[in-house]
Amino acid sequence: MLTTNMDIYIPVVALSAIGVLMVAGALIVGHFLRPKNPNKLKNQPYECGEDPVGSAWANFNIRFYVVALIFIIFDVEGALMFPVAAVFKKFNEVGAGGVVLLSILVFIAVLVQGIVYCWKKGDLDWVKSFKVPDSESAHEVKE
Amino acid sequence: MFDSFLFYLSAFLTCFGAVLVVLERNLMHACIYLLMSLIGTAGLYFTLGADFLAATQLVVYVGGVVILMLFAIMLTGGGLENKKDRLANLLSYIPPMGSLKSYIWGSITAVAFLSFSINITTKLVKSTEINGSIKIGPTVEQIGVKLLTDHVLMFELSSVLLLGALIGTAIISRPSKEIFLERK
Amino acid sequence: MTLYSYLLISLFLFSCGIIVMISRKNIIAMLLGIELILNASAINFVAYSRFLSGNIDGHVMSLFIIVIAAAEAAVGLGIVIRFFQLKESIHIDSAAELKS
Amino acid sequence: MNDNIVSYVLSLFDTAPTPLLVFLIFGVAIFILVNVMALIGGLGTYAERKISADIQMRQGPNRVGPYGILQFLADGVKMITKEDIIPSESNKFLFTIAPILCLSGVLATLAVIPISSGFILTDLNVGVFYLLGVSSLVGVGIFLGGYASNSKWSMLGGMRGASQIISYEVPVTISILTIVLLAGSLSFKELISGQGGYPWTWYVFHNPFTFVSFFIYFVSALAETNRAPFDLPEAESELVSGYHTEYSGMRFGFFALAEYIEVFVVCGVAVALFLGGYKVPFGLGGDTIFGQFFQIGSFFTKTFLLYYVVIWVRWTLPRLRVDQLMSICWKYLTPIALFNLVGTATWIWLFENKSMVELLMSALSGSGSTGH
Repeated sequence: MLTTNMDIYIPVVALSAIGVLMVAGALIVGHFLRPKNPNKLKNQPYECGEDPVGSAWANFNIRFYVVALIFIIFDVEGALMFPVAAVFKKFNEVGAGGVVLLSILVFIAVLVQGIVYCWKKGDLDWVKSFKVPDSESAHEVKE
Repeated sequence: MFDSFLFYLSAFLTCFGAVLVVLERNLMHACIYLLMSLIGTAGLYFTLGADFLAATQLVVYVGGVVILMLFAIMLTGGGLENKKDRLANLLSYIPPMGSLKSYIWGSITAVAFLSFSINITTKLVKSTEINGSIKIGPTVEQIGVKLLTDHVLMFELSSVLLLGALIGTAIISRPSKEIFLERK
Repeated sequence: MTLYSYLLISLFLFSCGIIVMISRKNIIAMLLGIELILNASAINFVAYSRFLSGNIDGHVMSLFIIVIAAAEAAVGLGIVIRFFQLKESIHIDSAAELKS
Repeated sequence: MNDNIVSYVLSLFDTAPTPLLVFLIFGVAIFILVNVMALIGGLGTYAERKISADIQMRQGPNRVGPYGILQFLADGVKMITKEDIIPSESNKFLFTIAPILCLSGVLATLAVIPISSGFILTDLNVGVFYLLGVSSLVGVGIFLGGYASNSKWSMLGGMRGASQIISYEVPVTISILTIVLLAGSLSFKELISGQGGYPWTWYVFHNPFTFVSFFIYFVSALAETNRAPFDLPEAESELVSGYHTEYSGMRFGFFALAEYIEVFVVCGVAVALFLGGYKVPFGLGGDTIFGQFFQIGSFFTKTFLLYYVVIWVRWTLPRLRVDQLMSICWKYLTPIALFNLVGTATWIWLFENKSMVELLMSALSGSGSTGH
């Protein structure tokens, strides 16, 4: 019922453009309405009243990276599972459900090993403590 | 009308983003331009009728790879490059390859090779291109059927690949006590 | 909007990726270049599938390219982070230990 | 195939589409939808304050307009006339682009939300998957908002926000996969057409696994929208205000607007996937224009009920710790969701896609007939 097949993407493009234009428009309109008298103290980053010490762009805990890593593997797993899940019902109707179920099971079982491994090795724990060998064995070091 | 608009918009986003990735020196900004280029690529997939691939591009790249890169840039010092590498003029992007003569010979060879290969491709395209409007079939179902019949081995093996990537990287990037103590 | 225009875009993306890989000394920047190159190849697969063959195999190949690109990014960035912990730098020249 | 608002309106008037007409109808529909969403975002803040006041036995906003209902307009005026502060240490480009990414990502998801059988902007073949992809832009926006400010509070909030959003996307994806298995399609209309108007024909009561799946989806979606009890990125008792500490005026307003619209979108998706979507009992009104109003009413009633639950949860439960947050996601929700996925596939294979109620009915009628 549309002129071309691509017309179904008009709302997608239009709504994303509205997202950009709304921010730009509000900032431009606000430019004429709001006061503008910056000073040095006002433009400091907020640190509860103290003078900020150093930059915040320092190195961070590597835990965040490990989480992102496990996520991306499961994200890709989802991307591969979606088309298979969409045709599972049709395969089931023609009597091939068992085979498809088996291949889904194998696929998930292989990936579950990964998460089990990370779980066992403690990569999923947020705060991981480990013993310091020999001399300082009395205290545990926390990251 | 809208289909050509979508094509030109996505092509512009893709190419402009790629150019900015080349020119930008701040890695964080380069990552955002890469995001722009990836979204443009998703738009190109939409114009090609590959809606599932476009959505996959959005899910895997925008949601996954770009965030991973942002994390990595931040963990390795915020992408502030050395002063040594911050080259101001465009000329210095040309890789050094000897004297002027080699540049001349190189460009002549490149032009000859490109025109030759483009000539062949255009002939091929003209002879076999399918005419008519793009058919947007439910590509999801077709891809699903392909994944379960012709490419089932690759489907299963990709899970093994992902498992390998997960375990390998978990081992590599696990915070180890040696480095931690050394820093202390 | 013929096959030719898609191939041009793909060529452009590919060359941008190559330039990034050659001209940057930062390892993460080189990984950005690799992403561009993989994207260019994925566009090629889909474009050929749409214009030349008409079947869906090219889409499946592009899907696997995306999967491999994600795995590559994960492993590559993991190595980069560990490298940064050891060397306090992600400059490619600081990884020249195997050079005599 | 690909029914959307344009084909519905054109079929009402029985005219052929022209490019101008298509653009016009899309334009009007998008205009209405965006305005309604802005209104929902504004009233969301009002509802939140009023309901929290009710829970804590206070009055809540009651000065502007009757029962204080115009409070959000006053807030908007205040925000737009407030001074726009960009910290001198910050990265200006990223600072500007972060709210744009958040708002664009959330607004683009609205294109596939099925409000009624006629009022759906576009019914993509990959609807749910597209929604997952576009909404992940919000994570990038929050991370950049935290990073660009160059303030320690913002940085911590941005890191927490990004890692929380990406972690909880895994259970959300897998819970959606269970419904995709049942419906055999990714487009929202197909997903809804497998359900009926009565509660026992909804997918949430289809089998025990989808019942669990619904709760996993809902909890994870709460975490994905950074709502309490998962509002660690903006936890005011530990991080001042999280990733938008340095944002003032309208820039902060867009983060808040994006959050409230995202809550609505998430509730709408939960309704469409699990709770029968826009289907009405007895098929009231049919395909006529009155039927559309019944369907819109049905969709909005269920969505606002869930919205109420979201606010209720926020003011009832205490906040989690960050290690609890991660262990809930990776050690409980994800394994259970994976188990649900396999369980649903097995259920479809064993019982040929029959729901619990259908099985019960056939068992009852079967035993009844043999008994006599």
